[in-house]
Amino acid sequence: MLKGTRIEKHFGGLKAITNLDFEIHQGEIVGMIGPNGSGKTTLFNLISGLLKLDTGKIEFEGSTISGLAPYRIAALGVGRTFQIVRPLMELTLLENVTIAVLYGRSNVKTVDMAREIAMSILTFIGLAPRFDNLPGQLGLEGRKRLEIARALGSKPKVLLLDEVFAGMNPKEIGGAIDLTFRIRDEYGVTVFMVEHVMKAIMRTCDRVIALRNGMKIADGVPEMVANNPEVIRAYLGDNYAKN
Amino acid sequence: MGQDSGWSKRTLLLVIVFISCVTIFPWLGPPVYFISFAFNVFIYITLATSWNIIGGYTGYLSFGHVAFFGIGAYAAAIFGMWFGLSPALNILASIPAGLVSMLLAILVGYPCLRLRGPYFAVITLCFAFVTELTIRNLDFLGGADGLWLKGLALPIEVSRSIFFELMLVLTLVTLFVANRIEKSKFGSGLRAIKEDEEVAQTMAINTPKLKITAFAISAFFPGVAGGLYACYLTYIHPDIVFDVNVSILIVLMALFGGGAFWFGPLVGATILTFVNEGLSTFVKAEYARIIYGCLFIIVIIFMPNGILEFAKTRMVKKPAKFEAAVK
Amino acid sequence: MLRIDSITAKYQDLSAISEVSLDVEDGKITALIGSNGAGKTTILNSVSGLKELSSGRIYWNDRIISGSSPDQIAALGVIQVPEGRKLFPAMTVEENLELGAYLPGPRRDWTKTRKRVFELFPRLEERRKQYTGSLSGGEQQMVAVGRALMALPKLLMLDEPSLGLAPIVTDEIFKIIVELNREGLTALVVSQEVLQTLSISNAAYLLENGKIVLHGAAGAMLADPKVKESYLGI
Amino acid sequence: MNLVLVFQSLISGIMMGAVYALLGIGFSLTWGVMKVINVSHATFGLIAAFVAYTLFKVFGMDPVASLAVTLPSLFGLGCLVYWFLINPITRAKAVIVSSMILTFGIAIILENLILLVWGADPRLLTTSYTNKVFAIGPLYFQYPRVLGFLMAVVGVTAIQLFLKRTLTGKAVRAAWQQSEASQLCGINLKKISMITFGLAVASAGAGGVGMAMLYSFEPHSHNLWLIYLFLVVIVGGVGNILGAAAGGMLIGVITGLSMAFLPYQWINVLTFGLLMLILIFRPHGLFRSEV
Amino acid sequence: MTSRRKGFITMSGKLLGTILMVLLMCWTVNAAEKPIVIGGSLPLTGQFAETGQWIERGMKFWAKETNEKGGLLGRPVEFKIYDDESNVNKAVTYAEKAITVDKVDLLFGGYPGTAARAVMPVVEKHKFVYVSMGGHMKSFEQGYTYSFGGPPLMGEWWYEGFFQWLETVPADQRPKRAAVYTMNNPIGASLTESIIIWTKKLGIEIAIDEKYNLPLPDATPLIVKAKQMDCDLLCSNGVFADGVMTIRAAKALGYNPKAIVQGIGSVVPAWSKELGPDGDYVFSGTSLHDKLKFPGNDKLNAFVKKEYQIDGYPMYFGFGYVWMQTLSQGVEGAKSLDQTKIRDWLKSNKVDTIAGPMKFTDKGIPDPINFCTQVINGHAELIWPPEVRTANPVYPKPAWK
Repeated sequence: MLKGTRIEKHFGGLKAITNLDFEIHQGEIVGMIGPNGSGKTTLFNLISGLLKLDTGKIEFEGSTISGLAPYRIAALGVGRTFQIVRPLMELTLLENVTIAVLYGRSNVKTVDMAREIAMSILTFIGLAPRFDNLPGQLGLEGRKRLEIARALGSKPKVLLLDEVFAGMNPKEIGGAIDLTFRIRDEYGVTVFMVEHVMKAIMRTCDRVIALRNGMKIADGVPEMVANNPEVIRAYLGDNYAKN
Repeated sequence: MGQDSGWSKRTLLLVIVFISCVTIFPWLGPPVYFISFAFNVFIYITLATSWNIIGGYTGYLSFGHVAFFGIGAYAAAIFGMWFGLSPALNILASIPAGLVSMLLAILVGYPCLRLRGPYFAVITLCFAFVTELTIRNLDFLGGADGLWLKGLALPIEVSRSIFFELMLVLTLVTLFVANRIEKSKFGSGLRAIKEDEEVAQTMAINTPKLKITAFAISAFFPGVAGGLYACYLTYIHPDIVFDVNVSILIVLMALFGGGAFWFGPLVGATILTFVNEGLSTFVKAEYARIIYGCLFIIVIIFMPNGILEFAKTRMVKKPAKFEAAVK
Repeated sequence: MLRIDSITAKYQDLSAISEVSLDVEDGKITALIGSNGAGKTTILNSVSGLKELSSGRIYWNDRIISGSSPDQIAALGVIQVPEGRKLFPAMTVEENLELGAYLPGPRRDWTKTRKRVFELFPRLEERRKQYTGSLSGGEQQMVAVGRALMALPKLLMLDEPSLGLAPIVTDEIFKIIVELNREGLTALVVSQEVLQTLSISNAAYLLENGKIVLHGAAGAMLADPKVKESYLGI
Repeated sequence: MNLVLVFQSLISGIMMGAVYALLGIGFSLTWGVMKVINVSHATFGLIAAFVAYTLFKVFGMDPVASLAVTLPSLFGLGCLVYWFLINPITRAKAVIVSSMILTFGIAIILENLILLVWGADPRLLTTSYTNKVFAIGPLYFQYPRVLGFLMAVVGVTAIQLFLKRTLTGKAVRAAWQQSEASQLCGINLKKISMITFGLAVASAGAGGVGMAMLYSFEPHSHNLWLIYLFLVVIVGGVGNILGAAAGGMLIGVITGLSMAFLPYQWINVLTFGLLMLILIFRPHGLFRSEV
Repeated sequence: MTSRRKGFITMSGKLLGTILMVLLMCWTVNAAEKPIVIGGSLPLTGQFAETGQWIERGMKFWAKETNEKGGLLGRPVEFKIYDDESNVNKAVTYAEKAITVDKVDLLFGGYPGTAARAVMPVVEKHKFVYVSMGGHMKSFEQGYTYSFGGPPLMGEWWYEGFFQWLETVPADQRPKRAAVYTMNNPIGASLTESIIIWTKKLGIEIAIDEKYNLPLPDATPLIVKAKQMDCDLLCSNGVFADGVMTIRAAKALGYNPKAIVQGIGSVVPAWSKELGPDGDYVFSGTSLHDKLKFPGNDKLNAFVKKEYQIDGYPMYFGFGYVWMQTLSQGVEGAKSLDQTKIRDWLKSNKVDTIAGPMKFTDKGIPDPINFCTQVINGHAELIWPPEVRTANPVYPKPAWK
């Protein structure tokens, strides 16, 4: 459903992504791991159109989306969250989600209808009691949930989750893992997630892609990827892998 | 959007009573000056409120908005001249004049709205200069001599009152539109753009289209106001209708009141007009200007988000604390 | 020598670290490890005065330094090598080093210190006239460490000194930290290179979600399964 | 089109542009460094022009010599303005907007103080060399313009040397390249910002005197000068000193050349039109920004 | 009717008259405490602050003088002046404020030209007499009946005197080619009109005719062009700032035309004060002049000498004074503050002012004015018409020193 072929991206002299191929199938939960600076967020920015590809092509449901404006890509059904959460700070939670619903694929006509849908999403995500709060009044975990709620508001077909679990405590992670499954099962959304918290990746993902320095070093079921020596070296340092 | 999607009946009643009082005011026979002064206040409210749609809601600070006022004034005058309109019909020509402003806004907005922040401010300022100078240089548009229009052949009190009512209607329409926008899908899209344009794009918001639309709407009402002003003054000149100071003043008025609310510019324009008027009446000219300058400094240091925001945070502070305590 | 006493710091209303306490002992290397977003950088920035605390205190030689401005803290010899190097990109290596010795004390005989830095990092001497923006990641990290050394630090705080570097460069940097420590420098190292960091440290703290969840001698930490879990979730 | 006209226009354009540049560098500095758009920049320059005028008329002091008095005082004034007015708003969400409104207020105050002190009459700095010229071939060089040009060269060089060679200057550059790391080096950001602002205001003084040698000036002249400031800075790239210098010259050259080729009444349209095009196609100026 | 009876009636009539007179005097004395208020706005700050402030001084001088003489219609006069910040819109609303809120007895005229243009239709509607500089011929052609240019600052007539004088110069000594540079505003537009008519009449070729928008960035190319085209008459139709630049550039580039005519820059007091000897020999027009022999000019000169240390009152000072002079004569002539009566009196009678006697046409303007000035030794001397001449014209202009 979402497919990238021979993607490359440079920043000045720095190669952020090198000759990368990937594919996400409908209904999958796919994880992407890799140390800081390995190009995960860059890839998400390329998919969602915030950055332009140097070479290669990204397809969504068979049609090329690389080169389209971000709002067109989003309108086709590619939703995303941001690693560093970017809520619309001056708007309430309900407003944040309502705007997404209004402009998303739900095809609602009135603000009231959109608000209802937004409310149901907030209920789903567990933020309904605080619908009238400003994002500033939420904790990090709450903001991450809001970020997901807003992305769901657009009614995406595939959702790119950028480090949703980072900075959560184990209990919160448990809830978030549960949430990830429910996003797929109840909303029918394919999930592509960047994650550092390996615990979450292990439990949720059908498949894991590992990056290092902009190159794919592994792609497969979580256990296999986690035991891949190159992945361990990428994470814990060369010496750790030898141990 | 927002919580107060409908006004309570009492508020609505109060507003209607207030508007009715304002409407009958000129027919009570006040000195003509008060009618003219109110007319000017209405113009500033209209300009500041329209500006706010692009500047306050969308976060694109246009520093050349007076250009749309001037274009409207010239368009109305020229329609009157070319088609030999009677003064009454010429007043009606303000509406197509507003459309001319709108059209120009679309043409200019397309490339300019790609710029952000101070760059957008500067390019709109340049646009105002270029328009003004072009009109000044073109003799068939009156050039440096300006244009005279035929005035209504009515006693001054009556014609002033008519313009008062017309401008009042325009102001109310502008405020109504601003209010509707604030609570609509369109307005919420604009707010998303203001908050974070990139995020707005990932929310499938067609930001270029929304920005152009907002810019066009915010140019329309100044255009109509310019047309009315031309008919009111019966003489227009680039110096008069393209005054850069007006451009800056309406920005200040909107931000002064609070750009996030539809009635912020209303409050800002009213306060600043009255303060300036009071100062020029009671204080020696230079001192009046100095006090006026201090006003901006004080407001920016103590109420950086405008008077309304200041008032709102003062009022809302208590519940916020309460909530924190509960948490 | 550095004592952090139950500090909490927030971004807007959101706690980044809560009630963190830790000690850095004189002449030792202390490690601060933990996954991304755990709050390690916030702790360093709190010490450096870049981040305002909402509660708690920080002592330097029994003197309260929390509340002081970053330049005042730097003047005490508490120097940070920030995450991502944060060099002055449009300035040469030399200028970067010179600014390291901006304060009057280190400024007095900065040419001498610079000579020492060039001894430690001979490569920097070769590139002294180059803009740091054009250097490789490893060289940039050397400049960052060198710049901090120019301030004649009493406590050197390194934030992710190995981030995005080739292993061989990481080795070199760590080797130099050890060498400096042997000469008497106290260090606080924040790193993702868990093994390597712990192997050069005396004491270590494990941070998770803004809280210290484990601390002790570095060697003991190495064996603790909690560390591996925190990183790999296994 | 004859060559003498072209070259003479070009020369006077360059000389004129140099003075715009001198006026513009400080403006560029505060905008680029601390995101403060100081719309009262030109007003400070105007004050220096009036002071230079008075010193010249009363004591016969050369306008250039008067800079010895005005520059330090303007530096001090700039520091005070920064400390008490600008600094409180630098933490605001939209510094650029707030600073524009705030400094707009300052400009109004200063203009009317000038009006109170000096009155509304237009002034000219007519020194013994104002109308002197020397000629190279068929081309004339006017002393005040050459002097303005030299002042600009000296001013730009001085600021450039200050930024590149002195420790404080390097600290200023460090503070805007990497404000956090600069603080870790022990640089006091507030103090450095204050120095930068003071320096910018002082440079406005030099620019003001330069402008006064070319043009007549009145209490409201700063409004016009401000427009030149925006031109220079946008063309040169915000925060780029040498860019501002080049931007000033370029505007002078465009004005000069277009005066040789175009009907005069369209020159300002051309200048602003060009600026719009530059903004659309090269929003960060024609020159690569280097801080 | 018997003569006795007649005598009685006469007697009682006289008595009645006397009583009435006494009553009237009592009433006037009473009214003397209630001054005549003259209102309006002036640009005291902003772009036109200089002109506005000089006009204010001129008006205030008139008021002082009038009150010392016992006032107008026996009542003292006082001003209610608003600062319109050089903003036309404000000028219009302040005129209305003065008329309808302050209910002033009289309105004074102001600057700038565009403001006068905008105020004229308004005062017409309010039926208030408005004596001002007006906005050149076009504004007097709009059919206003209450507006007077007493005298106007009339661009169309500005160079009349200069060309009349030039006509007296032997044809072979006259300039052959003219370079005309005009600022692009109402004043400039009206100045060019007379140049076109007169140069044709005198057989002078207009080699360059260019407009420029204020602010003029640089005058050098203008002068280079004029010099290269061998223009021996330079018409620099501008205001102070661009005028100064043009003169400076002409001197710097060694451009020596036979004559330089300058718009309204050379009538600003700063011209000679600031430009010194370089400002000399420039021709211009004027509507009034400190060396005119009409009564009153001496007093004004003495006053500004004492008060502002200036030789010869500045033109706008004179304007402020002369407009009030015109208005007050209208009031005294009509013996009333009724605006229509004042207007009718002004339309049908002659006023005597420091600018000479004036009789207004239906348009509200006097006969064309043909004063020509030339700056000689730092002072604008009258050189035309011959009967008011204060100095002999210097022609051709001596080369720059």
